[in-house]
Amino acid sequence: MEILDTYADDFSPQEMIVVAGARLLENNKVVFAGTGLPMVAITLAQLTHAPGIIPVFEAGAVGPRLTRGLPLSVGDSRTTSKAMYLQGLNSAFELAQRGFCDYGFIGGAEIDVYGNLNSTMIGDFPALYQSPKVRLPGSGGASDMAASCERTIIIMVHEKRRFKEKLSYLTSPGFLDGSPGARKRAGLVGKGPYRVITTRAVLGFDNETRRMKLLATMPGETVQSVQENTGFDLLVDDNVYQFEPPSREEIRLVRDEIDPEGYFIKKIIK
Amino acid sequence: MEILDTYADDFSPQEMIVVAGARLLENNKVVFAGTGLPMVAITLAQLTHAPGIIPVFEAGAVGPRLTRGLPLSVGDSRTTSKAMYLQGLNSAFELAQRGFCDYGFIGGAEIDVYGNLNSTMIGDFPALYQSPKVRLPGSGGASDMAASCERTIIIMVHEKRRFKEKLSYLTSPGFLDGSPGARKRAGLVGKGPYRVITTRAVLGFDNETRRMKLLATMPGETVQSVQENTGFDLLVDDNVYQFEPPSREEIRLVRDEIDPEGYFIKKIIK
Amino acid sequence: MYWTGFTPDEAREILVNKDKSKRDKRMELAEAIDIFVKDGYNIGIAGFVNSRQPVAAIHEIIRQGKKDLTLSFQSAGLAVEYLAGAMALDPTRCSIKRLEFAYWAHESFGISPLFRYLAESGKVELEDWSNFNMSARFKAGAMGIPFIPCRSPLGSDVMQANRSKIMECPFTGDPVALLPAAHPHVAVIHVQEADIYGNCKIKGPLFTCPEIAMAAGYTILTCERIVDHERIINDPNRVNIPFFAVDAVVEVPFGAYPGNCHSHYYFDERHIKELQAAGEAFRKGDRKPLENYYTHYIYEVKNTAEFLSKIPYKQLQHIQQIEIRDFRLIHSVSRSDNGANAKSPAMLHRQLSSGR
Amino acid sequence: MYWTGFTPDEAREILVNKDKSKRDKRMELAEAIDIFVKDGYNIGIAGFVNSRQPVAAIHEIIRQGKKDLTLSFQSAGLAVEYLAGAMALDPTRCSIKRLEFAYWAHESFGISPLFRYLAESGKVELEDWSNFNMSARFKAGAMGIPFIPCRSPLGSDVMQANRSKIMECPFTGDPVALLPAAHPHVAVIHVQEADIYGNCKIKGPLFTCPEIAMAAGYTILTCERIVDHERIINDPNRVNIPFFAVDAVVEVPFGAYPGNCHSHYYFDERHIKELQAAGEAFRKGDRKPLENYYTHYIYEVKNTAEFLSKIPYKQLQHIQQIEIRDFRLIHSVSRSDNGANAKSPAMLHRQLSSGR
Repeated sequence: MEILDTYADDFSPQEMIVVAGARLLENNKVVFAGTGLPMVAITLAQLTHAPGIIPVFEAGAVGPRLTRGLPLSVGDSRTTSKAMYLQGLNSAFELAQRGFCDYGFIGGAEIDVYGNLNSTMIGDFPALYQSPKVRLPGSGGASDMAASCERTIIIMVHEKRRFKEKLSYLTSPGFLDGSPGARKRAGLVGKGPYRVITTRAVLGFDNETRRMKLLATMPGETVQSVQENTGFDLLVDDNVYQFEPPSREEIRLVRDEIDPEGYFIKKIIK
Repeated sequence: MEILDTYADDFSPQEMIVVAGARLLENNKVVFAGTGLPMVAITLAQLTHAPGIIPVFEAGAVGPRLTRGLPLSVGDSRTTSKAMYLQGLNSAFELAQRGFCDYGFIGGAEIDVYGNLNSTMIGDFPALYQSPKVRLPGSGGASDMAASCERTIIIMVHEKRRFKEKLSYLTSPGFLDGSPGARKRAGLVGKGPYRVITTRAVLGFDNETRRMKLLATMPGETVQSVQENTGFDLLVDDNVYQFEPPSREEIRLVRDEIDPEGYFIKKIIK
Repeated sequence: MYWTGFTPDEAREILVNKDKSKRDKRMELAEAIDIFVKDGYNIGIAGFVNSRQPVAAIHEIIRQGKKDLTLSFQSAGLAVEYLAGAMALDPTRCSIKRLEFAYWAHESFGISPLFRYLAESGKVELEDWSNFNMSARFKAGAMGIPFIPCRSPLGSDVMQANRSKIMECPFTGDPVALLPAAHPHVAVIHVQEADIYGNCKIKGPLFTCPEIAMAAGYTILTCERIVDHERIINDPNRVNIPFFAVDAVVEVPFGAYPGNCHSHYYFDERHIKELQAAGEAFRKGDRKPLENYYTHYIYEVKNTAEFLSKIPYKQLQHIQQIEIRDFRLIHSVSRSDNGANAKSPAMLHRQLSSGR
Repeated sequence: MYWTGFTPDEAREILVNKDKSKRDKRMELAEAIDIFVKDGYNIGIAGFVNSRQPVAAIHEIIRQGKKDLTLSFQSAGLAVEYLAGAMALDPTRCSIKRLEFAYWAHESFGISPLFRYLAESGKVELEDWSNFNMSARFKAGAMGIPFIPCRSPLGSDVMQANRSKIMECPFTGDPVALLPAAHPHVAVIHVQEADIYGNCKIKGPLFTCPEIAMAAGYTILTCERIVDHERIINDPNRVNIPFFAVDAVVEVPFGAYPGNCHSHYYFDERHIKELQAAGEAFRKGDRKPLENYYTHYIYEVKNTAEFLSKIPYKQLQHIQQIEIRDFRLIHSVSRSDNGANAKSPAMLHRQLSSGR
């Protein structure tokens, strides 16, 4: 079916993430979107195969179509264009807590083998919580999405120092310690992390052990290169495959229409 | 200061209640109003000495002026005229629970010496709760106002069978068992009942014992006649006095302007 | 603890598995009731006393003869009165099993004779709450939390008559009441305007309608009129219930008649009194007027339009006029309507020393 | 348990004793800050990241040199960045003691260099929460309940870093997190429109502004413009904060500048980057740019009008135009904007088998 000149000649790892994120989104699902790349991916999905996606932004907007341009914040004016419901943060998170949100689309600075995320601090917790080595911006709404959306899709820069055996701090719960029923026992609902989309791979989680599993490698990557850049042992799916590169149209939409200023997607200097 | 022809020649006990209720209301206070006579009294107060009263109706309206006519329900369209805030029941009761409501203006079928009210059932509780002798409409918002408004003003028909030593059922808390700090111990806030306005008297509560105390007798009543129509012993204030009868203007406003159809104030057949 | 609607986990699962897409949800009222209202269900009844109650939907529930219903509401009048009358006349045809509620009467129109009949004869299970309690229970359901703290019903006998619990607040040490969330199986709600997807705009007091819609497993929305989607989302801050909390959208003009629907019509006093009188006669032993009422207005008609065609047109016009033209103005208020600065007769201005 | 703002009982007492009348509350910003913001106060900071943050009010707090402040917010950018810069330059002049918060950065504009500086050097007490946690804490405060149940931060380390507690739900048996109410001593909020009494209308996302206003002991409301009371109550369903929850009303056009204020102006990227760069230089050891920034834009000006007069008019006009004229439309979306029925290139329509 596919013809070679469908694919873009050049694209950045960030662009690949956004394209992969968009493709993972099913049409007509409710997607609670964190700031940055998730907003770009949702917009791309709305423009391609999933026009019926219903975005929820934590600041309050439900179901907008981003006709006013890409928001620079999940709370800015552009999130409200054609919104169908527009209250505030409590309302948005309550929708998720009630069960209205199929996917939460989040990121973090560190991730572990069970899909738990850290976006709070690097350093010794709790000993040095009050003067961390590196202080990150904090949870924002990510831990709320992780706790209450039915599934989460996680976007990460794939570096060894970010894929860690042990997080400095667990901000957003994934499968916790990976034991059976760990989420339910902690009082969480939802099925937990669904996919991790990175600059090198698409990963899922093993049904039995809830450990991270390599499903596909990004163009230019191999199973080995992905493992080498991961700080814990990856399971590898029996049917691991090369992820389909971005199409010319996908890249055009991202560069020309969605983020022409390069707020979230850095331009490639040719 | 007063001249005799200020007073109305004839008025009903209900009209007397409404006039007394209106006079008790201070200007610029927030008054959470139950259905019926309290709505008439608030409107009369707005028309006379207290134009700045801020009514709160449990269905959601805050601060209306009843320019569209007397509401027949605390939730009907007429409660919204010139309202300044208009949400729903949760919002109204939360305002009270937070501390925004100076007075709650409520009624009941039975009252005891500590100002507790029954508007649920007559009969043996809890034994016959599921098939009471007389089933009343239920709490509505009265118990909420009693629990959360800073003070309550209670309106009652003054009959011996309604002023009882022991209620069939405690719907709306007053001073509970009258012991020091009983409200606080139960988790309630607010200072509790302030006045009971009846067809025969205006009553308050003793600061020490929290028992009901006769403050004033309505025109035509005496201390003795009030006590005879009360099912428990009343304290009597040292300065007990005759309540000032309704003025012609007060009666005119009630009859001609506020409730000309006699929804809440039955007409006197001359 | 027992749950009388969906449990919190069930209520979530229903949403998780539901098609939440933005799609045309218009259907006939009979179809919506048939699909979403089952015998034994817990029904969340929206509106407040006799205002914006889902009367048309209730008439259809009666025609379809739903049984063993649990009714959850804060304060209701007409909607529950109609169900009570149907049960009073023939409990094998339509019946209420249980009430979770705060108030059942008609305010200025008087008490409910049929509620007294059912309750005093022990024909329905009662669970008393307050208006805030029931509203907060729906709110907890809408928020996706299993319970919500509340001050009422502390100190009252209501605590013995229902499932609320007292705990010591771990932060203040004071007692606080916990109310379990309410997740009715289905909510029936009447509003003024909705689009074909279910996004809706409520005028006047919201009552507890948004919370009931979000808490329930399924929501049937009747509306005075279906309007363009663009009109509804013109001011998204004014959308009170979002489309994905709605399962059926039914256009039913006069859907709250003979009750009040803000901006559309006021109460039809005459008709409400007719129903009241029939109920009172029943309680006193004469079932004929109530039978006649039900035959004539409910069982012999196919739908709301046929019901309305039995009401004199002048009566419908009258209640629209009262609502829209505001003709019963209180003149003194209107004249002096300057808020806190209103002038009133000097004599009445003086501080009345008595009664203070 | 310790309370960092008012306790629930204190918060209630303040309201009980407050003059809640409908009266003209207009005042100058300097006066409002002087009356209602005290050293050592817990300040509820409204807005969200860089949108509708109360920037003008914060500039005035800096000019008045308030110290030992606790800042409570869900996600903030500019408002807290300005306070951090003032403290970084001279902690004896203006200082933050403690943060109760979920996120401090600038989203697309990057991280906060001054937050990193303060946090990594241990100069402020940190209490981490999530956005929902902080919003729900304000909501509990607004509702008059001492705590609120919430699913997050269950399972996370956030529970070790803050005052939330876990309890077993007495109705379901499952664990549930309890968050203590937040009652800041004072809330600072910027909105689009208010009347002289404080009734206000928010356009766009409400963030957590209504809850913060109702939870706080005192509320300072700045607005783009004061409008007629009649205009505000024209649609009372659209009033987001009622007058009696507001203590001061201050008209401050561009009161959220250089942030975004829905319907009025978009971000001023250029100015935000100027502040950012100065902060980053400070973190790396060069305090000069930040000193210059504060001297020029905050300390040398008397009020917001003087601050704005230092911004090129074209820049202000530009951000109004972006906001009002929507000129950065995404054309494909606009073209195909038929909701679920939008057509998109057939090639992309096919189900992509990869990645599923």
